[in-house]
Amino acid sequence: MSLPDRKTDIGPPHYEQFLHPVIKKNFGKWKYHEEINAGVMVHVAESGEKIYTVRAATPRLLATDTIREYCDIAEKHCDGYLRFTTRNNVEFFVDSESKVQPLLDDLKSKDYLVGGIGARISNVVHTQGWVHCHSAATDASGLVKVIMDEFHEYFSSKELANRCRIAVACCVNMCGAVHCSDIALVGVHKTPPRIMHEGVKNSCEIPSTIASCPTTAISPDPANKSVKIKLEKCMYCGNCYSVCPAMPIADTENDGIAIVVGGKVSNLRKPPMFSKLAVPWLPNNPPRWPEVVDVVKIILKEYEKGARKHERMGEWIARISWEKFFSVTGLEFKIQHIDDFTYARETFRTTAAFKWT
Amino acid sequence: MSLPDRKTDIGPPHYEQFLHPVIKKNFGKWKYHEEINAGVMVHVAESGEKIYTVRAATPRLLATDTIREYCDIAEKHCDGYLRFTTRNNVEFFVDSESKVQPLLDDLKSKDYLVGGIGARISNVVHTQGWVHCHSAATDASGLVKVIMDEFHEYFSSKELANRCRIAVACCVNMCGAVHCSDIALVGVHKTPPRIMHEGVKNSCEIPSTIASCPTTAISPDPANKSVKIKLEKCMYCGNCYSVCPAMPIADTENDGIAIVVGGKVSNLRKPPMFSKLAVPWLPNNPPRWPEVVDVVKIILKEYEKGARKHERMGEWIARISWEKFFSVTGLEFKIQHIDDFTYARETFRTTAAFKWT
Amino acid sequence: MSKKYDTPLLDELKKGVFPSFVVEMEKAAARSDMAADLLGQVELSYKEKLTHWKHGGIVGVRGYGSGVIGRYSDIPDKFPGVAHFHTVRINAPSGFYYTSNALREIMDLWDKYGSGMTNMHGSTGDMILLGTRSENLEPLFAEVSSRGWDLGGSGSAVRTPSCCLGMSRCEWSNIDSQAITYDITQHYQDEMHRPAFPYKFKFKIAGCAVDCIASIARADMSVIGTWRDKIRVDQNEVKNYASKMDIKAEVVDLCPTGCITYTGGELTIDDSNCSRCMNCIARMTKALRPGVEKGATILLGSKAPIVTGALMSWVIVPFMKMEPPYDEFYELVDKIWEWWDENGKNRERIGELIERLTFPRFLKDVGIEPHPAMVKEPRRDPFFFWSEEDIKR
Amino acid sequence: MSKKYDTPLLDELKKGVFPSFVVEMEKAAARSDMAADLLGQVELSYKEKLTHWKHGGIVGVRGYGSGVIGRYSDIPDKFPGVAHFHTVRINAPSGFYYTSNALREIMDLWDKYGSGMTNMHGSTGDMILLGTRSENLEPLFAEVSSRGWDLGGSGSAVRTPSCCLGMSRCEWSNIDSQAITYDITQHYQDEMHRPAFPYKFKFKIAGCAVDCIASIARADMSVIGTWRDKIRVDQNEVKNYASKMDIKAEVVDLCPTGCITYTGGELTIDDSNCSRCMNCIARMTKALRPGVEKGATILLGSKAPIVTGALMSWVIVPFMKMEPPYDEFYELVDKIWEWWDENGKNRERIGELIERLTFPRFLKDVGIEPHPAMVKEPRRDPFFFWSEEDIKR
Ligand code: SRM
Ligand code: SRM
Ligand code: SRM
Ligand code: SRM
Ligand code: SF4
Ligand code: SF4
Ligand code: SF4
Ligand code: SF4
Ligand code: SF4
Ligand code: SF4
Ligand code: SF4
Ligand code: SF4
Repeated sequence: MSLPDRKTDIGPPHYEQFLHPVIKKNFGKWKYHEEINAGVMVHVAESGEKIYTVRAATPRLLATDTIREYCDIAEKHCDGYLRFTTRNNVEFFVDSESKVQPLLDDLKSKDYLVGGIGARISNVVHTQGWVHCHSAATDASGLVKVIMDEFHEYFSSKELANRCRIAVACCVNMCGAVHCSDIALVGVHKTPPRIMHEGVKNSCEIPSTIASCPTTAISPDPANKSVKIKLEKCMYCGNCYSVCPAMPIADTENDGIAIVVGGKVSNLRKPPMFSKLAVPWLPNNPPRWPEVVDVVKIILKEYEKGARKHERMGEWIARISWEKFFSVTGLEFKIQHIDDFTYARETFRTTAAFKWT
Repeated sequence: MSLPDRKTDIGPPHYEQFLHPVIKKNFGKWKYHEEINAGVMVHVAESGEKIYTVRAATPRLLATDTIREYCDIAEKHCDGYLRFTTRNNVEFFVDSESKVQPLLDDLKSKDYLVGGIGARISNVVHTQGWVHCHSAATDASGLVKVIMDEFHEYFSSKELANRCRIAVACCVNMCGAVHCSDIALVGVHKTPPRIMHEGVKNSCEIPSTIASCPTTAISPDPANKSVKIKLEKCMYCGNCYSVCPAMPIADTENDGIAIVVGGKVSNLRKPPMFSKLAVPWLPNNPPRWPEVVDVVKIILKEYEKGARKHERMGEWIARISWEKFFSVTGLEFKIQHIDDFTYARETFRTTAAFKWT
Repeated sequence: MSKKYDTPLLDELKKGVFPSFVVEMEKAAARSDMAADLLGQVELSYKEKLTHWKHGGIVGVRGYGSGVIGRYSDIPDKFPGVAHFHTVRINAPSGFYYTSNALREIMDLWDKYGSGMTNMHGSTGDMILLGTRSENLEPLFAEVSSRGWDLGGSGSAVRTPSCCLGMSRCEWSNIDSQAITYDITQHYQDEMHRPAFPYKFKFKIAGCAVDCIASIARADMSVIGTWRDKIRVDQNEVKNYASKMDIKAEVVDLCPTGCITYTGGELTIDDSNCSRCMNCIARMTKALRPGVEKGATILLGSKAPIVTGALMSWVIVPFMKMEPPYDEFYELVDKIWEWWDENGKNRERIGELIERLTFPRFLKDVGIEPHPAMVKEPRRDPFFFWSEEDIKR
Repeated sequence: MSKKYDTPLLDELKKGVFPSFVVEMEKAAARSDMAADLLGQVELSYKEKLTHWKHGGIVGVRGYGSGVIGRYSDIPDKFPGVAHFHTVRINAPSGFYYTSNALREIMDLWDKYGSGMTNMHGSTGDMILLGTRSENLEPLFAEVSSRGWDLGGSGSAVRTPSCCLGMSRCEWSNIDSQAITYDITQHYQDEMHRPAFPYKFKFKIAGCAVDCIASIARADMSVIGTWRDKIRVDQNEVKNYASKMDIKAEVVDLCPTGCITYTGGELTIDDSNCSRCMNCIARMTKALRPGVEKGATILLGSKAPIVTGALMSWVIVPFMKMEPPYDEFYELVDKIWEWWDENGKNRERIGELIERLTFPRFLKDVGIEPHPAMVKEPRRDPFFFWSEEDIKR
């Protein structure tokens, strides 16, 4: 079984070869689009040609067989063309209205969750978690699953004031746009790394380990040819562990989930916003993280109830104020909510005008 | 000529003894007020009693004889009662409308500038300058005089969209609310301090001199038993000079005036705002600082033209955007406008939504 | 008295409509050699574009570490009248009210012992007597203090507290800013006159969120009056305003929280969403009045930009009743000072210290419960600290 | 194939409406022992609430320093199938478009050489092939590359650029985000595959300010399409919308710059005050379209919160034409990298470096003129630096 000749630095295949003929023909010449329902939209070109997009959820973590199944569907309905979205949904294209229903029927028969278009909850941007990362304080795929099981109707039918972008990151490295999401879950540690002196000595570069700590909590421990940590300075970021694996930080009882809310990246109306802390810690309670689901439910319900049309989570909160956010959701305001980091000063309330709660 | 016995820690006289009888009687029971014109307003108590206030400008730097003159006026018209405002105007009180005109006539005959009430330019909060401070990069009283000569009509008659609070500080110590004023002039240095090694050796405490520098530009110079300055780190704040007088920073050609705009302290509508840099440097050109007056004129004219009713300078700029502020005023946007200080990051434009200019 | 020096540059500043400080200096110069030499030296500064003052040494009155700012000319040979030119800070009465008698008394003493120049008032709120010699300080102090006046603060001490005129002539004042200011001043005489702090500490008291004393920008502790209940609305007066102004544009649309509705000639406020910014009240003072459950918001930390950038005060106590004997208030202040004293570096203001050691740490150490009113928004980056009791072992 | 391990906890995640990743793992486990052991190890993690992966060593394919993330189980004896479990990042085509043939080809290879698990796609935009052994990397690479595919970036290198679907299916795209992404990827193959930077560098390209690729939050360089001229208005379509929506509430009142007026059925935009936020266009896509003088705004610096807090990208070039051969763009990038290379510390992202050395310094060194679009507001504290040429000697 001889291998073909390897090639290097050729880059990805050119995207053009993968474009549906209608898309290729009308490239750059689209005129408008219409959302037909949660799972179907049509884009109309200046030429009058149309492309119908049908979107379905994926768990992102996909077996090859599932992708083959997508291929089957694409071949059956779409001349073999398909794509994935930036939020890990799969999209199928048909070029006439009459082809939409058969495609939908087929997807339905296979229990696909069709939706995610428009002012809804779309798929959850997320990360590796216990499925693949050494740094994970929680699992990502599991959290996505329980959240979306709870809110699937907001994917497939129910509308909100605007899109509600949910993201999950399994540690504070935040491999996703967690820091600018409407609602995001972040795996966090609550205890400092444990120092395995033998390991540090043998496998870590001490100066870069020390340098990795943003709070200068780490200093040399010459006696052990290792390092020590000033406990009260450690903010459990895990940065040292990324540099030195002999400083494991995962902790079965104390790792947990922080919830941040109100971020966005789009520039519509208000500029992009960072997510802000809503809940500093909830227990890591697999397989279905009921405490986390409950809190997300509360936040989403209040958003649904309170937001005006087109208001994103962060715009709604900005309008009602953070103090009201805490009072309507009933979430407790804790010392952890008060910033003590790089730009803390800018978050202090430098006005006598605030609301009573 | 024997001296009376000194008393200590008695504090100031109790204010009550200085209150006009109508004010004393209706203390805490005022119902509303009306602005009659730029220099006269009336406060009406729940009892129906009224107090008319007539306000006049002072240069703040007052000779005892001038204060005696205020006393004469107060005695003639106001039973001897008078006060000063938080912006250094003088106020006279009369308890019936009929007493207002004679008071005004008297003030007019003595060339008093009556006004400062309401949506106008009131007196300029300012500092010592060359009249009394060792730290001054410019004079304060002179700048106040030339600015107010130019804008006196906005004190005594013309209305603006809202109050326009002007302030002057003769150095970056900013002994006034310069950092939160609609328009403020600040004396600034442009060159590092000069080190007088003899003086440093003899009269300065070297560790505290070194510690005084916010940018860690100062380090020991053991050879001279003095200090040295890393020039490219010095931001000419003069803080070292406040601690060590042998490091004079004043420079006749390079000291100048920075103009900051858009600050406020009131909580109405928008929270209090810091002033932001409009012009980093204009020449120190006494006695009448024409370059400074011209720029303030331009800024004020654009504010007058552009602001909506009740908009303060900062609210107007926030609405039109800073990029438009620079384009309507024609002021040059320079590298100095871009923050490089403690909270710089928060001023960067983290959005693709801005206006073309 | 004829002019001692030619002052062609300063003469330019006698022209124009606004009252001239040069005229003031000349008036004083007519009585005082010190003032005459001041004119001369300031003219030179105008010519050279340079100050001619030296950093002051330690001067003052016996038993006090503050109240006097030492100042010396750097060219005393040329201008001997200003060889010494110290300023004396006289603690002004709350609200800057005077009677002519009281003022005349001080002015007479000042002509006797000083240059005859004053500032009414300094930016902190003192009556500033500008320019005297070291040997005059004691007699001057004996004379003014025996007449019921005292010095204000300077140095690393409590600085002269000051306030807006409050209840004396303003219908919006929620607290008696003058009474509070007077009480604080008396309560902290020792802390004011004998500097023992890491750095200066300023109090400013405003009757409402209009903040006519700029407390939020220039007081280490800003006390701002407010109310807990509802804005009082007089619908009849609303009707009167309707004929004079555009209520929708000037009141409803400018309400930052959007909590005002105006329909059918009735103005309704959803007080639970009002932030008490004062705009509507300022626009319709006959129709709208602050509520009746009054108190103050306490804010901490503002200062000028040196060294790490200007700070505005921020909320540390959302609501405190401010009634004599102000026990709760003084307890709070004392706890804060204790913490500052323990932790502050030399020349570190309280706001800077909190920034350095963090706001959460301040709250914990001083024993204040966290409250959402303390922040504009919660923190963004999830790097927060936990205490031992938060950890499962 | 029957189940290799009991997975009671994971089984709970097969319930519910949303497609289940556990089902996916089981599907793969039916073909692959690696996937079967993955299921087992993940079940254990669910039980212990602990990850069982070790920090990866350096693994990869010959001549490349990136594209593969090394991963090893910390309990390989228990789960030998995941003793090695490296991921391979395949550079996805711009816009994530595929044909079934292309996908099948990759899937077949992946079943041959790997676990049969994938991520479609990773957060950076790669096709992630999840889990293979070191010895399989070379053959897999030979097979995929010979079929026209290549690896993406990892480590301190250019990371796989990605983009929104842009002109392919969106009427708002001002730039050909896919063409640009493809060009950048080809242009920087070497920088992508052979890490030589202080740290990672990401590009993301969005066709307009809607930013459907979240470029402003997670790309060291964000390229966002825009226009310089006027929004094109079709008044007839405006009339059609009038019957379907509340134009005042949804368009006029939500315009952040207040530059839209709607009177007499006509919608007028004062384009000189428009910030191109895209809201009005999104609301009335048939009636309003971006202008025709198109290009992009270039922003720099966003990243996740480690170490000094999350950054969003900020404007460094307000407007740049983005047309092949993109010379101006590449020149800019090269100058920025040179500066980063000279000044950056190890593991310091470009945004952090600029913050450390200051934005003005960056602009000066790289030779970019200051522009008000670069800041939300000018600086507040007047502590700015001057150069020798600004000083009078
Ligand atoms: C397909 C996709 C681009 C791609 O290359 O894959 C896409 C496609 C479109 N987006 Fe998007 N957006 C896509 C990710 C995003 C993202 C990025 C993200 O979520 O990580 C954002 C930014 C979210 C944020 O701010 O946090 C995004 C914010 C929007 C918005 C702005 C919403 C707002 O008001 O803030 C619009 C405008 C609108 O329709 O109101 C929009 C509108 C659109 C339109 C209508 C554009 C058009 O004219 O075709 C497209 C179809 C609508 C839809 O999906 O509802 N799209 N859209 C992405 C679909 C993701 C998914 O599966 O759900
Ligand atoms: C007399 C004085 C208090 C004192 O204790 O001395 C005072 C008195 C009043 N102020 Fe003030 N303010 C006084 C300094 C201030 C200051 C502080 C300062 O300028 O340093 C401010 C904050 C300015 C800022 O935000 O930078 C101030 C911002 C206001 C405002 C809010 C304006 C705004 O919309 O931002 C009002 C409300 C209004 O009338 O619209 C106000 C309203 C008033 C009222 C109408 C309150 C009342 O019901 O009596 C008083 C008379 C109006 C007037 O003077 O126009 N006063 N006022 C001060 C007069 C200074 C002067 O000589 O001009
Ligand atoms: C007289 C006065 C200015 C005026 O013309 O009114 C003044 C004058 C001086 N101030 Fe001030 N400050 C005066 C109010 C202020 C204010 C405003 C306020 O108090 O409301 C501020 C800003 C608020 C603040 O406290 O931050 C102010 C911030 C400073 C600073 C910067 C302090 C800081 O922490 O940022 C210094 C520098 C220092 O302390 O070394 C300073 C230092 C000085 C010194 C003592 C200069 C020095 O280092 O020796 C000045 C003496 C001048 C002289 O020759 O008499 N002065 N100073 C004000 C006091 C008069 C009074 O008692 O009523
Ligand atoms: C696979 C992926 C998550 C995913 O599930 O999709 C991922 C996985 C890892 N990221 Fe990431 N990052 C991934 C996208 C991101 C993103 C999002 C993006 O690129 O748009 C971010 C935030 C944006 C940014 O770059 O800041 C991100 C910020 C980080 C960081 C923090 C870097 C920083 O400067 O703040 C680390 C820590 C580090 O570099 O040591 C990190 C480190 C890692 C490492 C390599 C952990 C490590 O230190 O060894 C993870 C390997 C996991 C694994 O077992 O495979 N990853 N990482 C994403 C890459 C897939 C792809 O190529 O398509
Ligand atoms: S967020 Fe953390 S744990 Fe999750 S994939 Fe990224 S680095 Fe790994
Ligand atoms: S976890 Fe973060 S803060 Fe704690 S020691 Fe490690 S690097 Fe420092
Ligand atoms: S601002 Fe500076 S120069 Fe002016 S009085 Fe204050 S310390 Fe002196
Ligand atoms: S002027 Fe300021 S920055 Fe310069 S050396 Fe002195 S203290 Fe440092
Ligand atoms: S701060 Fe409030 S109470 Fe005090 S004078 Fe101003 S408006 Fe009146
Ligand atoms: S005080 Fe301010 S927030 Fe409250 S109702 Fe009036 S305008 Fe609105
Ligand atoms: S970013 Fe703009 S151009 Fe790209 S898909 Fe989204 S809306 Fe269309
Ligand atoms: S793009 Fe945004 S700013 Fe421009 S007109 Fe439309 S809504 Fe207004």
